[in-house]
Amino acid sequence: MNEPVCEAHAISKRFGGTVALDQVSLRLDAGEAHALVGENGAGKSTLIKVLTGVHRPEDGTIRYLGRPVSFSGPADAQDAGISTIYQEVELAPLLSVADNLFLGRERITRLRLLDRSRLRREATEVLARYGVAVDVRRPLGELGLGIRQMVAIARAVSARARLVIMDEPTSSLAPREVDRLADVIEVLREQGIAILYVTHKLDEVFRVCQRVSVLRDGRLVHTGPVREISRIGLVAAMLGRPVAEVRRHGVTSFGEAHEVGRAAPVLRAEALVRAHALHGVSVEVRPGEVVGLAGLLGSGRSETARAVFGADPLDAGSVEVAGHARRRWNPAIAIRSGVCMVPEDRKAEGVVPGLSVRDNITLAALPRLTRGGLVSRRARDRIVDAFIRRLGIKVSSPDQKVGELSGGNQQKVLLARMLCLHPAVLILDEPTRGIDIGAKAEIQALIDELAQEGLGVLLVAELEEIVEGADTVVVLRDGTAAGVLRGAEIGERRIMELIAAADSDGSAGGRFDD
Amino acid sequence: TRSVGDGPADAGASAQQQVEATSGDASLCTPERYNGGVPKLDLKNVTVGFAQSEKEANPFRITETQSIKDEAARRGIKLITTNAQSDLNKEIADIQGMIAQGAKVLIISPLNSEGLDPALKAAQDAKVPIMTIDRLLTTKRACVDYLGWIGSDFVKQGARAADAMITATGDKGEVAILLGASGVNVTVDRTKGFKDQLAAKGSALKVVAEQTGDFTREKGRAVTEQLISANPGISAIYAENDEMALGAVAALKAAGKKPGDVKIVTIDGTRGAVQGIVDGWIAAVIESNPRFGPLAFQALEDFYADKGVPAKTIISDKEYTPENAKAELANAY
Amino acid sequence: MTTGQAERAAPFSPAAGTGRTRLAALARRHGAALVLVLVVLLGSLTFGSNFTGPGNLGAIALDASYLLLVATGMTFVILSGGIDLSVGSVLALSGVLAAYGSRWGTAGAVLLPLAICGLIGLVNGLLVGRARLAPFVVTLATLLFARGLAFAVSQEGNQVYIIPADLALTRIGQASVLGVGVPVLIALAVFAAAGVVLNRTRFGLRVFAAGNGDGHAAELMGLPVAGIRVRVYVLSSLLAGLAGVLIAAQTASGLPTLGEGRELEAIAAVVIGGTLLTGGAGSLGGTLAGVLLLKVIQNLINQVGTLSSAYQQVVSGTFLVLVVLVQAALARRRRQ
Amino acid sequence: MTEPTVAGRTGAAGRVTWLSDYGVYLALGVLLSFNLVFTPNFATVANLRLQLVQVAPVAIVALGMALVIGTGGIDLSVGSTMAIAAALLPLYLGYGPWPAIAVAVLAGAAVGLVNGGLVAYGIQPIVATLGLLVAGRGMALVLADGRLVEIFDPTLAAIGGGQVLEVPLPVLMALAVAAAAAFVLRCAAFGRRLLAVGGNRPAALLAGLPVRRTLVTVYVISGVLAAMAGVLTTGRQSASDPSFTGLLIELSAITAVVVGGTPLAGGRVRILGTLMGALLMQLIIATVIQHDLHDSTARMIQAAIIVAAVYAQRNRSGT
Ligand SMILES: Nc1ncnc2c1ncn2[C@@H]1O[C@H](COP(=O)(O)OP(=O)(O)OP(=O)(O)O)[C@@H](O)[C@H]1O
Ligand SMILES: Nc1ncnc2c1ncn2[C@@H]1O[C@H](COP(=O)(O)OP(=O)(O)OP(=O)(O)O)[C@@H](O)[C@H]1O
Ligand SMILES: O[C@@H]1[C@H](O)[C@H](O)CO[C@H]1O
Ligand SMILES: [Mg+2]
Ligand SMILES: [Mg+2]
Repeated sequence: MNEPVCEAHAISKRFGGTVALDQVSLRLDAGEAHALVGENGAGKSTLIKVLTGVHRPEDGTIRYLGRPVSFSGPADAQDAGISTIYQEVELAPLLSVADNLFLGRERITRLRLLDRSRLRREATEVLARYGVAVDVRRPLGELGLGIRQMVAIARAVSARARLVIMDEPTSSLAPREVDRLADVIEVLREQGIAILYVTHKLDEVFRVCQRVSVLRDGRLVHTGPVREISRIGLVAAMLGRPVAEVRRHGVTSFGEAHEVGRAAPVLRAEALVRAHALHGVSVEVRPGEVVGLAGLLGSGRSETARAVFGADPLDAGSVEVAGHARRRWNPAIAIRSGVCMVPEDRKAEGVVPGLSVRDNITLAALPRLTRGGLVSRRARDRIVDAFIRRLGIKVSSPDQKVGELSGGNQQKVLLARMLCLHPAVLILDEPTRGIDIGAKAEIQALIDELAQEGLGVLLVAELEEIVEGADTVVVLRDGTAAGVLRGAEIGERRIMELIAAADSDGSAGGRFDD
Repeated sequence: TRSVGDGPADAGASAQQQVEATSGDASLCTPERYNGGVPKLDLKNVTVGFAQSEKEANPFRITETQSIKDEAARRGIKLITTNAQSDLNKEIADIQGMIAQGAKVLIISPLNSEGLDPALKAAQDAKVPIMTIDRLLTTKRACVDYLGWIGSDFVKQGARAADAMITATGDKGEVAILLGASGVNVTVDRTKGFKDQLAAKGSALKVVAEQTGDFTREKGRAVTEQLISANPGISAIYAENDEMALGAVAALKAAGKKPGDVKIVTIDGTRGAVQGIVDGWIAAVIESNPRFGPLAFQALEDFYADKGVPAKTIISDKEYTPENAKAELANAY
Repeated sequence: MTTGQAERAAPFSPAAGTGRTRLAALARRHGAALVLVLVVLLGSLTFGSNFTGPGNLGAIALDASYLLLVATGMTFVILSGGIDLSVGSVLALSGVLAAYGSRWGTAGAVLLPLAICGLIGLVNGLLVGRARLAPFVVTLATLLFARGLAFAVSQEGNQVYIIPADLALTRIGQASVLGVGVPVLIALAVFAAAGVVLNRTRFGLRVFAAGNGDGHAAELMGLPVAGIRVRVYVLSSLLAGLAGVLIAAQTASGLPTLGEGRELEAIAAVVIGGTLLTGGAGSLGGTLAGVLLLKVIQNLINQVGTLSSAYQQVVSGTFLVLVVLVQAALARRRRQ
Repeated sequence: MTEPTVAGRTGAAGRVTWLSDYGVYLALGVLLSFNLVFTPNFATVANLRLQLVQVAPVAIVALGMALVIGTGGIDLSVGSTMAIAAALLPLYLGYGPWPAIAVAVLAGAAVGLVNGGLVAYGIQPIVATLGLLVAGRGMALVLADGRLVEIFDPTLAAIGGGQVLEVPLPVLMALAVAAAAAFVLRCAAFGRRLLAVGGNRPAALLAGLPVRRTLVTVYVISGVLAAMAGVLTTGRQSASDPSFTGLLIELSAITAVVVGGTPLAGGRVRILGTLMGALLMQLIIATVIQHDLHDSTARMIQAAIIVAAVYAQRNRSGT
């Protein structure tokens, strides 16, 4: 191969006491998709930020297109032809989709004025290529997380780049969109563009990438062609454990189906309607049952989960807990009646970054821990210690600020926040999003365990997880229930069929052979 | 409790403004002469506008506005009023607004000696004559930009305060000055008058501090507290209005001083300050009489009656001293 | 694109919005203008030509023109996610400097204040944009500083500088074209130019982008956020400075006490105009409506003539709350 | 982004952290030392007491402001609330001092209720409270007919000027309020809720916390504290002055809070820092007056100190 597009040599980066990167070197060639994997907190995002000038490394050099470079910031890197999708999609939510797509490379007329109509036209065209059909004048923030992620991808890819960096681009995408992305990457490679691809989904590594590098605790522990390493080998490298030990775990850590039996549902939501989002969805959860919500991006899974929890006002529908119909329904009441939710958007709606792990865990339990307005310290510390141990949350102390934890551990804190309420029903919206393979397995095992103990779970997750973990699957399409599958009926193909039933060309199911 | 500034009702006739001197009598202003001629009017048939400049937050302003209103009512003249809340732009807009509303004559109490040009111009264009009171528009011409002016000589007030201070202190000791609001010509004049007079008299009094009290009681108190804490030697305070002086009295009381320990001389003549003389806290008050109503409307009447109005009518301000304070208390406002 | 996708997207397209929500959206966007029209109607019915006469409208326009200049700059600042509390003091400082500089002719009277105000804006911008200090505190400090400097230049207010009446600046400032004051024309011209900059240029779009989130997203999108912030604060100071120069020209003098509380009035106008105080969304058109609304209300309260100034405050404060309350209610309905 | 860029903190991490936590104490120390050396009669008990008495109302208002800012809000109406309280006192003194004070404090609570209600409804705090900044002052003036009223009530005078064990009552009150606030933030569920609402409002909502009630309560506290400050001020100057009581105090209070290290973004509150911030501002004013500097100089010095103090804290507070 000729000269690499970008080459990082012996990069080191520290944050206060923590060494985020330790002598990491990486070569990115033209026309290759290079996977970067590793556990939460391994340093992947940090490496990307060093490459694009967000962070300055303490040590090491970067060569780009044959020359040593030191970008002063993302703008600088972008000008040089490095286009980046940072982790956690965060574009400008109040601006239109079109503006978001072209910010920084706005189309202007000869008078140096914005060419709005051209902007709109091109935006619509670009998005169509990714199968996204939205009115590009709509504010981005009105769209779901998945769509926003697609816009971010389109934005990065449509720039004239020599190197495209993607930090977990698919964390909120449904299989169909992931397929589209794979196609796009293929096209980019043919054009000789280098791609750095960060993901926790190992399937994608093997499907999309040619080479893979593994980071562990800030050090590069493996780099080489994808075809020379097995899935198990990759996991072992990430975890730093012998292959044999890793082999014992399956694809997911869900066990066998649970004893649901004929128990009456603890939670029953009937004909939920919310303008533009839900058109009469019904869900039932029995004690010990894991009910999965399946569907495409924007099909209304999160909307359903939130509606069941009372997070958004309903236009119509009813919620019944343990046989009692509820007239007023909001998160506070839901929690009091034993229905708890861990939201999808961890950062925006989950953690309170400035508060300690202890305070974050006991936030929802405050009313129960309070006597005469004062928090009972003993009861609080007991709960906090118990859950930190039980969920294996990695913290330096319960006083540590949650904002300083890595993504996976933040997620566990949120789980603990709800679990310490001893709920009857737990709603989990993508509980394993952006979480490394080890942590993911722990959370899956935990869900299993809780269900065994009689907890009802409403789970929004990747198809694979739903198939393996759920006892019942409600398949959603455009805000309506397209069907309900139970026990043995549950399978990827069956679910895709239900999803695709209304799609005249049936393209949705395209690539899901197991 | 005692509400401040509601005194004029029981004030005797001698409380009203008296003319001390007039100037510019050679060319008295009449409708023909006023800025190339304005129409003659009967005040009873038109609306008169009054533009107040500052918040009606101290007895001076309360009395001033009330006096205008009372006199208009007494004469059966229709009056509209505005208050600029110490905002120059608002005063301009207020005046222009009143002209637009059909006011045919205006009485204005300018916020400052400068800056009302656009309002004056609007009045000229509409041929609406303006009588000014209190603060003098120093760089404008009488009978051209405005009809005439009635008010006190602020520099002289300051000089009289200096005289009173010399008497009260026996011309020795350290004086602190509580300045009025910054950027207002009243403050400038009263400071200049005071200091110049001390110099002219070769006074031995030493001005050790000059701090703004913004013409308010609260600021006057807070500043005095700091000043006497830093300079226990201060033996006299010149307050440029009564509100600040009363604030200073409160500060002295709180610091455990006795009446007369620190000599206070102040300007305005509010009831509270004159009472302060009676109580021994204040040494002297130079009056600044705000009862402009009778003289202002008389001037308008004279104007339209072709008797003419002098460019400047300076009123004679009284002086309250321990000797006359008790007797004059009813005349204070 | 396949039909399937088109179908799927359909429920989310605005075309699917009900008539009611579209009306609400419209009302929020043009809420201030709507209320303005109502208030003006009410005013002309109640007060007739006293209100609608050219003299009165001209007075409102003149008074509004200074606020419009300040509020235009404030709109940029707020859109970018900031706030500028220093404008009232900067306006006063500018007036003082204009009068001071008038000894060197019109050029001095215009350039000196604008240069100093631009510098203050630059300091604001650098502290907010580069040092990342909270705009509220930074501009609170410059509020104090500019006022202090204004007093220092005018020797604690002892010296009021006068602008000679024969100076071109004074003549222009006090002139009017077809009955419309020159300051009004200048304010409108600046406003129109600002409109083009905000809505039709790259810079304008990026101002919006900088105000989304805490500006971090915009930074990662490769936008020079710090630079945008700096420019926005410089613009705001310059426009406040221009207002100061025009007031000085109008009043032929520079007073250090001018413009106290103007910053809050400008902020109120911007917010009434529908711009989000948190940044990222809003419009200059709304700001114009907001400015006019405030000034018209003030004028109407004056028309009542006998209302004491205390009641004026009660009415305008209550009105401010009512307007934002109505807007919030409309926005709420739209979100559902 | 997930993690904020924290450039520059790497090298001198320790030093910078120290500065950001103790910047206000440092500034205070410097200013105190200056005064001890260069200001005649500064180091006297009487002078110290004076500074504390003068700062007490600002401190009390600032403590309420700190709690409001902790929720990510701001309360511009505190000065007008003080004025309303001041205006009400003489109207109800006929029923005795305590009923009058109760009315004044209730009025403060009412103002807070309106502010809190508007904010809980979703109106941006600056605008919501700006409305009452304007209207509240007007109401106070209407109530008092625009006039200053002298008050000769011994109870009020004692509240404003009395002492317990040589410590002035206003100072004791400020300290009591500070202690209560610190305790609530540390130990009470309400304190956690407040910080959660400020740190991440949607998260607090989804955790089932009564977000609206928390907001309303915080603004009511701020209103009540402002009213108390109004009562103190009125008592101390033996006059109810609705025109000037509390004028512009919102700016001093916000400055004290921010200089004291509480980020405007919410989610964290520093009580001691707020007290120190208020004291710092007070000391600046005292220094300027006692050295007979010009008012204009005072403003410029204040500006410089504010910027320096927040600059020192910039990494930590994330403002
Ligand atoms: N701005 C920062 N300040 C302090 N520590 C940081 C900062 N950014 C990253 N870190 C730390 O550096 C380490 C590497 O973090 P990084 O975000 O690169 O991990 P990652 O591999 O992207 O993890 P994930 O899969 O969860 O996204 C972590 O320990 C993290 O806590
Ligand atoms: N193709 C699309 N076109 C327009 N809007 C979409 C589309 N897909 C999703 N949305 C937006 O997503 C919202 C509903 O998505 P919701 O979050 O419930 O979906 P989901 O199934 O949880 O998907 P995800 O969370 O992965 O985005 C809608 O309100 C809509 O704004
Ligand atoms: O003369 C008056 C009074 O002294 C008042 O106290 C302030 O304004 C001045 O014009
Ligand atoms: Mg990462
Ligand atoms: Mg979802």
